[in-house]
Amino acid sequence: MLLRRIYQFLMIYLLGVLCLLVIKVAADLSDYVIPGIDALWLSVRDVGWRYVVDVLDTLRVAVIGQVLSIGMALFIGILGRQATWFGSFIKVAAYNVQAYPIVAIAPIIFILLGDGFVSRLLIAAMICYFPLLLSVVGIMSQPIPDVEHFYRQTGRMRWQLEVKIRSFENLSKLTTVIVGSATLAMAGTIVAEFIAASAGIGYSIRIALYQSDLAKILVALFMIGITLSIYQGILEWVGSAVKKVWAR
Amino acid sequence: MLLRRIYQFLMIYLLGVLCLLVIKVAADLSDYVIPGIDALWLSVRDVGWRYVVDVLDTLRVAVIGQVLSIGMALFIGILGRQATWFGSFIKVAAYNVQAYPIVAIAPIIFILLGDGFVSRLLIAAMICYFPLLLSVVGIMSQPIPDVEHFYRQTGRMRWQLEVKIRSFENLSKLTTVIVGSATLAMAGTIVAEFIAASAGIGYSIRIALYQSDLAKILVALFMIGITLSIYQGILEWVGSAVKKVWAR
Amino acid sequence: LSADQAVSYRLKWLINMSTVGDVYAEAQGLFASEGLTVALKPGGPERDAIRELELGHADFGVASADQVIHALAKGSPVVVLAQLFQANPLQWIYFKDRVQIDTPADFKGKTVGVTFGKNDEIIMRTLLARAGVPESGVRLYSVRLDYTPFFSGRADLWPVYINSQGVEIGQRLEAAGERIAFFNPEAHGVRFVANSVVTSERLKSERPELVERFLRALLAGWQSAVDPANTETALAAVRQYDRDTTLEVLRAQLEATRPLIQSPGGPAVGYIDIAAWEQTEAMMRQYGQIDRAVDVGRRLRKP
Amino acid sequence: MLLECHNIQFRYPGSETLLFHDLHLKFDTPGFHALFGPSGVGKSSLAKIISGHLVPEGGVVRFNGKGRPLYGYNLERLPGWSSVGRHLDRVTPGHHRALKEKLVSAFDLEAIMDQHFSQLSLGQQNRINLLRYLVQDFDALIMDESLANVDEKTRGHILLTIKTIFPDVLFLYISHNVVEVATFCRDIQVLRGTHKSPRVVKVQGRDCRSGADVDRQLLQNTMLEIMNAA
Amino acid sequence: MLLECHNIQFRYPGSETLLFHDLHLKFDTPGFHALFGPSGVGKSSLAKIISGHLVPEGGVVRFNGKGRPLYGYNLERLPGWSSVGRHLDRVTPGHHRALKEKLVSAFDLEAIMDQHFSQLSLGQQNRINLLRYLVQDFDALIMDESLANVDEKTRGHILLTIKTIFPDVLFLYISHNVVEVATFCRDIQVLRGTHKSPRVVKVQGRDCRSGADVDRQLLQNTMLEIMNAA
Ligand SMILES: Nc1ncnc2c1ncn2[C@@H]1O[C@H](COP(=O)(O)OP(=O)(O)OP(=O)(O)O)[C@@H](O)[C@H]1O
Ligand SMILES: Nc1ncnc2c1ncn2[C@@H]1O[C@H](COP(=O)(O)OP(=O)(O)OP(=O)(O)O)[C@@H](O)[C@H]1O
Ligand SMILES: [Mg+2]
Ligand SMILES: [Mg+2]
Repeated sequence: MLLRRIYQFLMIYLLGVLCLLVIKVAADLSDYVIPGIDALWLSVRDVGWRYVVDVLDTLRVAVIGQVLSIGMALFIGILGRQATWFGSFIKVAAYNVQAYPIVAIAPIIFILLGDGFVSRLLIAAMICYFPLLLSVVGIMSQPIPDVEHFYRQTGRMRWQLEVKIRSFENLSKLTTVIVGSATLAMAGTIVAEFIAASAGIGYSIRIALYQSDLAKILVALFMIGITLSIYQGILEWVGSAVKKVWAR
Repeated sequence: MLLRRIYQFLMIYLLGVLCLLVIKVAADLSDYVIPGIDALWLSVRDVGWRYVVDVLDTLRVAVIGQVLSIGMALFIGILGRQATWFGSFIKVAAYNVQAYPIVAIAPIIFILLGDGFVSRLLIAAMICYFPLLLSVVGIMSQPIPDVEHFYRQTGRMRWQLEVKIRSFENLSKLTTVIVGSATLAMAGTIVAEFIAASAGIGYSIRIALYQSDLAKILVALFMIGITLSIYQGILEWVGSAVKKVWAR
Repeated sequence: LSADQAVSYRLKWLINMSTVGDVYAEAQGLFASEGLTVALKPGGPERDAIRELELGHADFGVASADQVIHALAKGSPVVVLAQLFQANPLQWIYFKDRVQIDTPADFKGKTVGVTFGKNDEIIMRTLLARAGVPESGVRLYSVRLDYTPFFSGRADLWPVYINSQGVEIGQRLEAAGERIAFFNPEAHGVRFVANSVVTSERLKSERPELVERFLRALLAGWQSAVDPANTETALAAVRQYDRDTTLEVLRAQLEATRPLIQSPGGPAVGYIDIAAWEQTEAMMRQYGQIDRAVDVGRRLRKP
Repeated sequence: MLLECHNIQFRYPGSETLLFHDLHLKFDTPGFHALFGPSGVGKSSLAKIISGHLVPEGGVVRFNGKGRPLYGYNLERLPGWSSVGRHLDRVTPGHHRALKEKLVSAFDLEAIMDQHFSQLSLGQQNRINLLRYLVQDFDALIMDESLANVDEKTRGHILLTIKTIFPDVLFLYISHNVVEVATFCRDIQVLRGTHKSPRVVKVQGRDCRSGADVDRQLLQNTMLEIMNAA
Repeated sequence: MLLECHNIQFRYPGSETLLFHDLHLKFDTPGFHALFGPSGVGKSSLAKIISGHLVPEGGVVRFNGKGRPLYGYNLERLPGWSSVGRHLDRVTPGHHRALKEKLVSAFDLEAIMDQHFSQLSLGQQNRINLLRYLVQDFDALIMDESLANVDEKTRGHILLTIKTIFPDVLFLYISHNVVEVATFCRDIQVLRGTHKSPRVVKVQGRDCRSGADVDRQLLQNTMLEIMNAA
């Protein structure tokens, strides 16, 4: 599974680069517009190792951000699952925050929280939590009458139990979404770094962009992709392990 | 429902602004860090109407972008729902594209597609489609044996039917996610406008940021929020209408 | 004369006071009188005129010197037709009441905002090196879109474009009772070329008359735009696009733009300052922005 | 009077015709009673009205006991995250521990206590589901086809056990097995098609307390009476 | 030989004991046969092995007909997006239109053709679900408690109709109703507990073709035979 993910990523990446190279050759473009193989190779030698370190740094924040956003999504999803006034209020709030482009509220966040690690983490989590939230709200607001009936009748239904029942019945959907959201945690962290940080791969990408250095960007994309494939592979494995333990 | 959404949004917005004002007063910050009421009011008078036009412009693109991304998500979700090599390949591709910060691939998109409407739409759709994709993959890959059994045995199962069955059984989850994704379509369009510096509210936000004018940004956030509340209210209404028609 | 020739012109940034000459030429029909129909395309953060020249999406463009030198280092066939800014508008703003900066040596112990990877980083590093301030002597603070770190005092100096943001933010701060000042690197001998008009080598060699006509109209536009006699026309031209800036601010911005384009008794509008270009290349080389000499002098249009 | 449905009017939303029109029905004593009738006649709907899961347009349900009658049906499922034994422990109040043990053995479920619900056969699922209702504190329980997928022998044994252990509780047993209903139930309310009048006919069942006391002839008569009513 | 299970070995994943150990079973002729036995004995599991939904560790299933035997069970649901009538039309091959009409009326389902599946009573759901299998082209059908929630009268009528219309098809009827199985089925394979030997005992059923031809005494004997076997 993990290996498959990795070589599939390599295939996709190579395909993308190949496509760019074909355009380069066909339209006879300079290295500035689309870098050639040699320029790419030079960049790999130049910054490859540094980017690995940067990506790992980003991954570290992303992992924390993901945990945080799973927490946020569960929290809001559980609060917002009911069709009550309060439920809808929470949802309206959560949805609105998401609609604002992060760059627009970043200044406000920085004013409120300073511009340390916390702000960055929050930005990453805010980008990542939303898809999780949508799924969680969807799953949590759909009753499973055949299972819940007994507990309701006997007055045993607590919100914890309700959440547990609905999570369990939708376990595979939840794992899909959580594994997928790793992607967004990564993207979110990169965006946060892009806006505000002075470390991580997002920061390196920003510098490469300012220098119009597409070769470096391609190297960065490669590092991001391969790291993410591995991370998701691991998450998936953990997910299926959890499923096994819980369901048996 | 719609009205509730709107006044709930107003409450949240006012709460947010109030919170900023409290900080302003408490820390004795000047107008250029956090604008006061009067500065806000001036901005409303100044740019209020223009921002309304901008937001509507953005909404127009967002609606198209959302339709596009629902299409993309369904397409990829349906292709990627199976645990086959191809399914996983599609998923790896879709996930990877998402992991890349949009700013990093924007230059590549502009190179490949020029800087017309299409590029912007694609960027908006790419930001919006992913949460949809996650849910669609989750929903589409979980069989409903009690319903599907008959069709499999009698050799009648086509992918269309499978998709239809699973969508129907998860209709409320799907509407939740689609309604929620309006948020992302809006955010995606704004980001696209932001980085492509075209028209729309994203463009106005960029300029306000460039001018370091928080008052204008707050006005823009207000316009975005209120528009989105209305749009989502309408979507929700359409969603429940669809459910009624389909289920009866 | 045959029918109007259509060309497209990609600016570096959104249309604001830094593009006053471009919009002036367009609005006053200077292009038309050279038989040209010019599509004026605003730039933006993800836009790159040089790439578009190569891809054939644009015929002319505006790029900063560092972009040009980066592109040359990667083999892009770009040539410089004119240098719009004789002085680089990039300066550092600071609160007079908080810090006192007279010479680069005063940076010692300060926190200075720079955009890593952009030309302000190079300029600041050159300034510091020349003043003998060691790397450890200042804290460089990564600049982002918002000014919070500067406003809140986490950074002492912040880079701004003196003729656009500088005017706007300066006014706002002054209105709030703050006393501000700007630090100008050029006053301390660091000359880093800013916006210039570029085109592709091919267009220049294949259609020299087209290039001449375009350049003539454009420079005439800039010449008139900075002429105090045409102030109202120039403001109107910019205002047509830049609706977010009040007329009052625009007026001040135009005032601030004039000396950057043409100083009294200085060279003509569009003059290419070869020495400044060579210094720019040298600085970029020194700070590893390019890995080989590009001999930028050869890519500059001969007067 | 223990349980009474008075003047019940009910129709499903979107449906044009009334399912129940002025329906009267009552059970005076506790014991093992039945709700009987052909498929589609409205037994489950009536049960849901009695237990408060459906709200009638008109009429009232009166119940002389605490809370509402419980309503158990054969499609219910136990959550999947632990074994049925553990789930059962969870929902058994402390003072019913012994009762639970007794029922598990009477229901022949000892062997499957460690299995998860989805790993059970249909009949096993039926039994565990019914069992968890029986260990609650309740005054009335409606068993809607709760033993539909259990074999006859086990079922008979289960019914007798229940009758012995809970003599003072009101059971409403819904089943399609005439013999069984006639044998074990006391009052049998036979629901008839919408067009028939009266809508409900009451038949006296044999109310057997052990396998021994069945009078073949009387049973035969009761069965005939039921069949004729339906 | 029409259907034969030869030497079947089967255990559920994670389970320690074999559910089937060297199980032998065969049906020689088409007709209405039964699989009988106490709850939890393995009827559904065996049915799933026969229809290919479970794969045994050892042994083979041989079937002399096209494809695999169909397997229908009582918990199946029809999709909810249109009425059961329209779903039925969709899955009925053109040449079975008339058959469908006939069955709908024999199953007493005309009235609910416009309703959606979730709006049906349990017994109605059972019937519509079974019906859609019957309008397929099939050589064998396993009915796993397919009529468990239908009343006896309707059920008897349905069984007789099926037997009349499909004399050449192999049915395997799984039900807990001894009388019914004894009355209507030809070969009754009685599955017994894991520890018993032999695991399967075959009993000859009465195989009635209409309500009239039931000999009370013979039926009684058959029932006894079945009960003793189980
Ligand atoms: N949700 C619903 N909407 C509309 N009609 C319904 C709904 N549920 C049941 N019905 C109809 O109401 C009638 C009574 O249904 P009910 O389930 O009460 O029957 P029942 O007596 O329990 O039958 P069975 O023995 O088959 O379970 C049926 O004709 C059925 O089609
Ligand atoms: N998925 C499973 N995993 C483990 N054990 C199972 C699983 N499914 C069924 N069993 C066990 O296998 C045995 C046979 O089950 P099966 O469903 O075949 O019984 P059955 O004869 O159909 O019973 P019933 O009449 O109650 O439906 C039961 O003891 C059951 O607990
Ligand atoms: Mg019912
Ligand atoms: Mg079974």
